Amino acid sequence: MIRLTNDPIDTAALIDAARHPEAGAVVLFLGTTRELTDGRQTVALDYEAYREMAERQLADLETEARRRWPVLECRIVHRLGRVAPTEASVAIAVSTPHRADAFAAGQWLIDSLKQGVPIWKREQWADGTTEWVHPGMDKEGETRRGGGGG
Amino acid sequence: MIRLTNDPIDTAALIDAARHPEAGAVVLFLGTTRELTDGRQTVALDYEAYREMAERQLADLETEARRRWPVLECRIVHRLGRVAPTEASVAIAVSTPHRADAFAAGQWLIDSLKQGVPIWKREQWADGTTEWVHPGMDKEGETRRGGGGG
Amino acid sequence: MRVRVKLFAAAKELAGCDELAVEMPSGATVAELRETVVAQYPQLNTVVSHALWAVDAEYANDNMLLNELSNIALIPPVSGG
Amino acid sequence: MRVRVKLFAAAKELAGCDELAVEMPSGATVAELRETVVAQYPQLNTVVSHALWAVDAEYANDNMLLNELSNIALIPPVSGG
Repeated sequence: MIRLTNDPIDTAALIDAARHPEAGAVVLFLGTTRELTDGRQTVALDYEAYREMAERQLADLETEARRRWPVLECRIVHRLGRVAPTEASVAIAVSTPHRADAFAAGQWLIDSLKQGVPIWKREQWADGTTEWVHPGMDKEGETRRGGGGG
Repeated sequence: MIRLTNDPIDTAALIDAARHPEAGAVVLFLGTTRELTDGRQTVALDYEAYREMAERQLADLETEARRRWPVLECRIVHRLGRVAPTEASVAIAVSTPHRADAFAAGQWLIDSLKQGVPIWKREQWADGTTEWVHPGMDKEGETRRGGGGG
Repeated sequence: MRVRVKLFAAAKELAGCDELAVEMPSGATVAELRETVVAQYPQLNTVVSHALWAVDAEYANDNMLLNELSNIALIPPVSGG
Repeated sequence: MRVRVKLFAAAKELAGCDELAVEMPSGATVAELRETVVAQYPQLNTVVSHALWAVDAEYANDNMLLNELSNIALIPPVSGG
């Protein structure tokens, strides 16, 4: 089951949903907002998605994970809108009969999500600047709020 | 931080304890009691530990994980006594700046725990028999409760 | 024909709107649309050169044919997670 | 000297107690203790042959020397997790 949401992710509910009588392992991955990255301070991250396509791609990832590993339960939830430091922007919960598969499926899901699902984050730095994060691209997307154009 | 406990594991509290301002990733692993293994039904697992040694070994594993990976927070909790199906017998929560390290540290911790920490489980099968689990050993440890000695 | 292109993230910010309307010869491809967009919106040059295209909510390759009903989106490098 | 050996899991069940008291010559090793235990408690033969030993809460090798204060445990194959 996949979901995009503007609300904080209820990790306890996700874990409960991943429990299964045939499961020997549950792996939960949380991507959490770093407050400090290389000494620079983040106030929050803002997430935006191409919603229709992101939902389709996430569902495809779940299908592919179930094809590759004996997945019993699978939950993928991604936050949209503003996410504060230490809060989870993404949560993936997977249960399998044995643990190696749960780790492999969980890691593959988050790696694949970060590679191809049309979701973007914007850094809100403590110095008042904001910056869309586009890996591999120059920082033309950066705009300065406080101290004048740059 | 490591802990042996007779109480159900509070996974939400573990996740909260693993959050950290510099963490970009939290990985939580739960080992859950399988109700069905190859079609055989488990009523519960009973866990026993050589407590003094198990605590020392778990603390050593945490130290070693922190040496190998940039671990920000680490929690290892193992249940003792009776654990019902779908409940967690062990929980490991690890946070790191980047996700690959959280997966690697979490997987190494549970693999190492299962290899060397002096904790044992006894299967309570639905047919009334019980069986200490000692990987690689013949089943001399098995005792039959219902239908007379075996 | 007139096609619409959804914009996101830095592309939306640089264009100042969340959708472009672009006139194209009918039967144009994704590659031709890209050239037209860059010519008409030079401020999108860098982001377009790093972006992928989606048609009807799937990634599309350069020679996919477009029509007026195509649901087109410019997908800058993603950063979810 | 008299040493005490903690038992767990199947070993405890097979012996019917959670600790053995074994008379050994002083300065005996882990290997010598193992032989004595198997001779005196034949029902522990299989589990001892698969088990490790711990002295003072650390895994011990065969030629570790024991004394009366040694905190000894028989560690059958573990199955935590």
